[in-house]
Amino acid sequence: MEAENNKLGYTDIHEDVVRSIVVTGPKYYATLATAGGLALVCFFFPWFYQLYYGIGAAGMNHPGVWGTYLASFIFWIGLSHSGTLLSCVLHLTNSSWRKAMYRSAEAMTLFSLVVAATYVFVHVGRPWFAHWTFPYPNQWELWPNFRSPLLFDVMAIATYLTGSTIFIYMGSIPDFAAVRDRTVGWRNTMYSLLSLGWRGTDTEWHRLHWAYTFLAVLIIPLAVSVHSIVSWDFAMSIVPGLHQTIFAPYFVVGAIYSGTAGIVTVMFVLRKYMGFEQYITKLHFDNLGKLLLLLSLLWTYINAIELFTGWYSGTSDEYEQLSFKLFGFYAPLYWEMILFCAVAPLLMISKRFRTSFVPMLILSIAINIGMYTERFLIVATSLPRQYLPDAWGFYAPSLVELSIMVGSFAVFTTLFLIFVKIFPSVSMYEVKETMETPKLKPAIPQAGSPA
Amino acid sequence: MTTCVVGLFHDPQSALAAAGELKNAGFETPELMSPVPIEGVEEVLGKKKSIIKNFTFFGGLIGGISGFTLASVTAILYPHPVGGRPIITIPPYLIITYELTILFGILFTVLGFFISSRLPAIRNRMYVPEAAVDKFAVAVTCENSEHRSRADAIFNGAGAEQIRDMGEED
Amino acid sequence: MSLFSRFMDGWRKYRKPGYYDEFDYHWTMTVDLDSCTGCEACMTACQAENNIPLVGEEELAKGREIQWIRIERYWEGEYPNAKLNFMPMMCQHCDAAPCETVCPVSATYHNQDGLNTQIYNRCIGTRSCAVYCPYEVRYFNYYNHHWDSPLDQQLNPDVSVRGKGVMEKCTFCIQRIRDAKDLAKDDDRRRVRDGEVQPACVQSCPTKALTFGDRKDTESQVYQSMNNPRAYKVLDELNTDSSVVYLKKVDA
Amino acid sequence: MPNIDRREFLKLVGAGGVGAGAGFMLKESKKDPTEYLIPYVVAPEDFSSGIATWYNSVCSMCSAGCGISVRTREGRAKKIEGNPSHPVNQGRLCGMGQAGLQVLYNPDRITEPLLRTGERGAMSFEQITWEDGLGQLAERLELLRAARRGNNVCLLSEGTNGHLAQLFESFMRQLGSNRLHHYDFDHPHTLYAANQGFFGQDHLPYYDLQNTRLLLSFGADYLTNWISPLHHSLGFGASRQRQEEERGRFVQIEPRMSISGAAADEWVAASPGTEGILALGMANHMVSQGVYQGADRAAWSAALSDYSPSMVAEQTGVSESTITRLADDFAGTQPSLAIGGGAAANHSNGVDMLVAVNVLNYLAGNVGREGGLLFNPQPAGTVSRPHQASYRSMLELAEAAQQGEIDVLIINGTNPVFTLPAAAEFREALDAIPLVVSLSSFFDETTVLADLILPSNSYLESWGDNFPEAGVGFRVGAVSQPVVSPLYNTRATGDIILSLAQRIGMSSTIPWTSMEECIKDGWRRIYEQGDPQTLAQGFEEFWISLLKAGVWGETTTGTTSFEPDQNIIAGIGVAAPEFSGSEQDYPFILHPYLSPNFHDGRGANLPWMQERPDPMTSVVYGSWVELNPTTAEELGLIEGDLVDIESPHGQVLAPVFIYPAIMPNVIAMPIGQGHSEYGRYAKDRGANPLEILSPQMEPITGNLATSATRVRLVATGRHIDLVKTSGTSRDLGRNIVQTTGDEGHEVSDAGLNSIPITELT
Repeated sequence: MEAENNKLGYTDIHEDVVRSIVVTGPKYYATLATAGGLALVCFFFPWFYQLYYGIGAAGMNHPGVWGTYLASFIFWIGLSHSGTLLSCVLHLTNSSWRKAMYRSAEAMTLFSLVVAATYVFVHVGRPWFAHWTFPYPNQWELWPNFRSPLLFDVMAIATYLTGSTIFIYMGSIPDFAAVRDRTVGWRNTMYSLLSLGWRGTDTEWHRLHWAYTFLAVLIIPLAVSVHSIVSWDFAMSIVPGLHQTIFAPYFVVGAIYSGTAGIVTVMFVLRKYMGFEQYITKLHFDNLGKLLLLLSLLWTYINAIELFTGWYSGTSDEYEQLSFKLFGFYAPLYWEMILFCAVAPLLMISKRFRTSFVPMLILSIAINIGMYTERFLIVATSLPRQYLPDAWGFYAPSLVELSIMVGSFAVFTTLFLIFVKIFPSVSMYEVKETMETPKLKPAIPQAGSPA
Repeated sequence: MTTCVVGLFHDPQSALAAAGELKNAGFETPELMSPVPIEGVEEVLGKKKSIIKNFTFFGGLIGGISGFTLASVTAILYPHPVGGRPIITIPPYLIITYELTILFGILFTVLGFFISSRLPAIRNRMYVPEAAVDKFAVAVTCENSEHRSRADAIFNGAGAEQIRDMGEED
Repeated sequence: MSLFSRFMDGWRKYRKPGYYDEFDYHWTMTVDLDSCTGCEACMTACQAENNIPLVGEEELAKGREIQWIRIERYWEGEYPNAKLNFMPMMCQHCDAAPCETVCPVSATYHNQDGLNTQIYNRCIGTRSCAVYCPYEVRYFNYYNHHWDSPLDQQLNPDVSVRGKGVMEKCTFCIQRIRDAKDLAKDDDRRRVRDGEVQPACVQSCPTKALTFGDRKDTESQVYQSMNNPRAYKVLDELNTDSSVVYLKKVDA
Repeated sequence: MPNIDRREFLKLVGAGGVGAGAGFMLKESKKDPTEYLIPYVVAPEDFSSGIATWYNSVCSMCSAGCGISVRTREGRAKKIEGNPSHPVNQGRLCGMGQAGLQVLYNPDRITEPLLRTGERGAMSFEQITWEDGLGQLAERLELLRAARRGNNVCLLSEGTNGHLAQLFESFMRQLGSNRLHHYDFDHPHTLYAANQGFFGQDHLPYYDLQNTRLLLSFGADYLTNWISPLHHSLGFGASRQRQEEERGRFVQIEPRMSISGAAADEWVAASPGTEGILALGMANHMVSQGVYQGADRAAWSAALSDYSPSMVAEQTGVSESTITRLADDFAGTQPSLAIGGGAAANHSNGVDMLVAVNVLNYLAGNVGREGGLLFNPQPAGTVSRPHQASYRSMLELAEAAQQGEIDVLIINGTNPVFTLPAAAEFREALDAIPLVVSLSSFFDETTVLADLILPSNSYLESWGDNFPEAGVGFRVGAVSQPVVSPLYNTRATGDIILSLAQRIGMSSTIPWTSMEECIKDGWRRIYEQGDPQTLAQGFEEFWISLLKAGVWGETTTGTTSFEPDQNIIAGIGVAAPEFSGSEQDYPFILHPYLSPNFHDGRGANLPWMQERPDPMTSVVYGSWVELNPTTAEELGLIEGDLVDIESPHGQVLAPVFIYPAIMPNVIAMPIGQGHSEYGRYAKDRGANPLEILSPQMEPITGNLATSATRVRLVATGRHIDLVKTSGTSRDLGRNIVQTTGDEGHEVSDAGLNSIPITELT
């Protein structure tokens, strides 16, 4: 990478990034329009219908009271997981290859979180009262129930959202400042505000470095806690198949797994369509590939554990639940998941695979499909089949649900597209850092320095 | 009358050198402006200590305490017997504590950053746009023309590409 | 009452578990599986008393039935030795209720009668209580229900009609318990007499398989019957500590 | 009653309402009740808003005649509950009884008198006034009466009882017609005949389930629809909850497990129609074993000689050991009781079979003793049974209609077009009748064919009384009173008849102007025959207290002695059942049974009943055909496969339900669904097995042998998902419904001392 970057000077980077923000082609607008339209049609319209009709618009029933909404919620939370987390870890370990990609990775975190948070409102029966989950003084003298895993969720996600927003913002202040000087009109105003009058003095750099480091230190445990807590929504219930201690690590690993895969996808897109070929390189894909491989192995291992738990439990309900998962109606989905998330990733053992872009893209998408399936299975196979066989039911998503699921991706894309036009999607100053600093000029002989 | 002189350099090393000389020459500590953090600033211009970590620490502390208090006090003042659990249920409350610790930690860190680096800046201050792209600027204030000429000398000596007079330093 | 004394009071009352024993009543129901014939009179009684909506065939096909009390049926053996066992299943009003702990807004909690209550107005419809309930006795309003006029004239004015997005479940006919308590107050009695209050299902049961009363009153019929050696609790291994006690079916 | 205090209190609250309130109801009946939604400024005494008023009345959802007390608020009925002081149901009430509210509030009720304008059955009616409607009918009747052709008028009513039945009688007598029929599909003709024949009693004895220690039920689903299900349930419960050593034992003998079968301790499947033979087999065993020591023992053994257990076992498919064991138990356990009914009694040999059951009771010495069967005294009021129309008499009626001997047919409540098999061609018969008048308040299959519809009140809006048959061993009567003012422009059946009578000028013999008067008058007569201390209080007091309590009883018991005479003994014997259709073409025997939810179909328009899962299968909103698992396997059918059930007399379409407890050569279908009319909830749902029954009769009573039809199954290849509320009806070894042995209860393992919560947190 050094080699490649040598060809470039600071200015080139500057130009590239600023161009990526200021210069906007019709292709971009077309994509934005499509994504936005899709979001409107597939996400918001069905949602509004559901608000009017009631959750009945979705396919949930008794006892399958949770459905794809929750699955998608977990999926998005998961997707949000490696962006910031990865960026923090790499920042602390001070590995330079992070620098070209972390900004967009963090953006991914942010927007997946936003989508996930939206899903909370989509999921609950009376979203117009959702604010009751926040602890604020009120004349009913009613407070939320702090024992509830769902409340942990609210807390964790709120914190995580704040944290990662701040993190990505702090990281971009210098770049805002840089862009500020190159823009005019409303952009200039906006960036002037965003850059908070950053000048790049040594003091500022120093403070920023420390603040940034502390944030990173704080956010790593936060990220881990967030998905553990999400897993407790399930694990703290006594539903056969969900009531398992392995769930927290299971979810965290799964989250980072899908998140990393997500990053690969986003990297590919940025590289291809934002013209960052020089900055996002084979190296990134190689490293991410290694990480993915590791995660997939971990994930597989935990899955195996889960199987054994059911198998050895000896209780009818655990066993029933397991066998339904493996051989019941949704079995094809289960095996699809195993194929995508446990078997296919083994390809990444070969460096040739890791460093070839298109295959990595396909694999990363496959992994995320598999991970979505996993979340869906968690909800759809266990809840409808609990302790009392007479009460057993069956859950299948309705059209509204599916459409909202598809729509959520459009929402994500839209947000991301807007992001790349506002944030410098590659961190200029850090890329500059990675480059060799300008050469020393031949020194001019001095006529004695004054004492 | 005090003016502010800025020397623009092509590379960090010479900028640092210039800054060092200025410092030695008895100027008050000059200010560097650069597109990237410069390694070795501290060796030249002396250690900087940051108060941010204190912010972070106390923020976290406050957050933790308030988190646990929030959970338990509201629970006791407005009791809702739930699942036969004791009114202060430690394990779940610890999670709230944990989350709020981190939340406050983050917020206070940001606060600390702003305060210690005097951002956001309301007054508009001396600024060199090139420094945001690829130049390294050293700014120093001079009480009088004599100082001024010495500064110029040092800048030139260090190989400044350009010496700029920023006028009144406020 | 000053904030501080309120604080101390709450702390004293609820510091340790087991404070349910201090509550005024501990309503309990026993179900004699040996006498239950599965006639489902209780179901209709419950529907009539508690304004349980008519769901309609399509929604039933989707599995969205609402039956605060339902009859579960379990076949045993094969022809010619097949047997069918019925089990009435309603909210067990668990003392260690999983559903209560999970509600983020405390829309369900234990009241001073030892009942597991559901506050419709507070419910935001996360449906997590239904997930956490191992007895599957919580039912969700997936949409606004409708009564073909004039069927709506039958609605019981003492019971609220639930709107969309709200969870509902058996209340042990709390409205009747309230009436009985008021009545007791009017008669300057401190407590409700045994048998003075009966939920609709208990009252209608043709074989008197259901008994209802206050567990704290050791004279009460329900106390006797819950100490019957046949007594057991469904899914007791989950330690929900439910307030509904079943009497084993006698396999003669 | 445990909850008597509450009751008394509420009755007192209601007391004011009862006397004056009832009058008030009638006074207000012309107005629209919705006016009274908001509380009055000066409220009528029973309208204290927020406080419930309770009226005691009688349930008429089925013929059992349970007492009900109805809770009303602001003049609207809110809930029906059992009347605690009524000896038949003692404060309990079955689901259908409680669903009576939906008869009152049914959206599909007929709200106005209607006159047919278009084709018959084309559902084209115009609204008319009562004056008009009654006028037209009265005119017609008067002409016929004048022309001495009163006999061309036929009144076909549901089984009514008490003074309404009496009113019908005298009205028809005045018209000079002997064509008064009460038609109920489920009326146990054979049971009456058997008791008449064996005991010489023209009304049913009281079957003392509560005190019996062994009950042998030959096909009688006594917990759901046999005679007085509520009372039997009470008995069942009481006997179950007795101390262990005397806990009653229940044995059910039927080809398809009914609710009673599920509740029983033992379920024995005897091949359909051979229950009587089984009974005689047991009788034979008892006599030959010398259990019976009566003087006429020789005669008995002679009569029963050809029912050796071995032969019976071979005929019934019940193992010989079982037969002898049951016989020994029956003789050994005292008191024991044998009852028969349901499908078993609806075979070509129904009466003989029931006689055989009586024989068992007699031989075991259960006749006339507690825990056995007790003879009832003569009921205080009238019971309509003398006029109960069997299938044969319905055929005769149809025949007469075809001959043009019927000019006017007045139908009240009953729905023969639905409950009679297509083979009876009753619908066609109706076409031959110039004027068909229906007093029904629903568009059932019969009413849509009517020319004139004079909608009658629901039973919650009208006066009436009831003398439950078989009652409780002593005289019981109950008065039903209006609990709400009529919702619509309808009138009580009695009032309709009365105003007809007036118009025709029968006031000499039928003096009353309202049903209330008529009832009150009738009760005055009962009161006057009453015992002295009731006479002591004046009639008004008696009447008020009667209205308050809703029920009246007199502890006069019937005879206890009984001796069968020789030729009865000699005549005992049960022929093999006859089935229509050859076994080759029609391999299965169709076993139609009364649905617990819809009874004979009358409940199908009640949404509560439609939504209530069928107790045995949990199916809602539909009907099905039950197959034994092995049978289904042979035919390659799974649950939900649509099959045609074909009999020699037609076919119906129904989805398959795999039913673990039914004989392999029997298929069962619930009666009650498959309405082509009868309101939005019932219309076009499921199938009606009655359509395809063969018109086979029990020779003595002319009762339709509903269980004597052979059918075959033809798979259509189509499949639907049965709508049911049960997921998996097996407990997968989770020990959810726990059972304990008969021999003393070991202390339950689950116990009530679960881990204290302290250890949880």
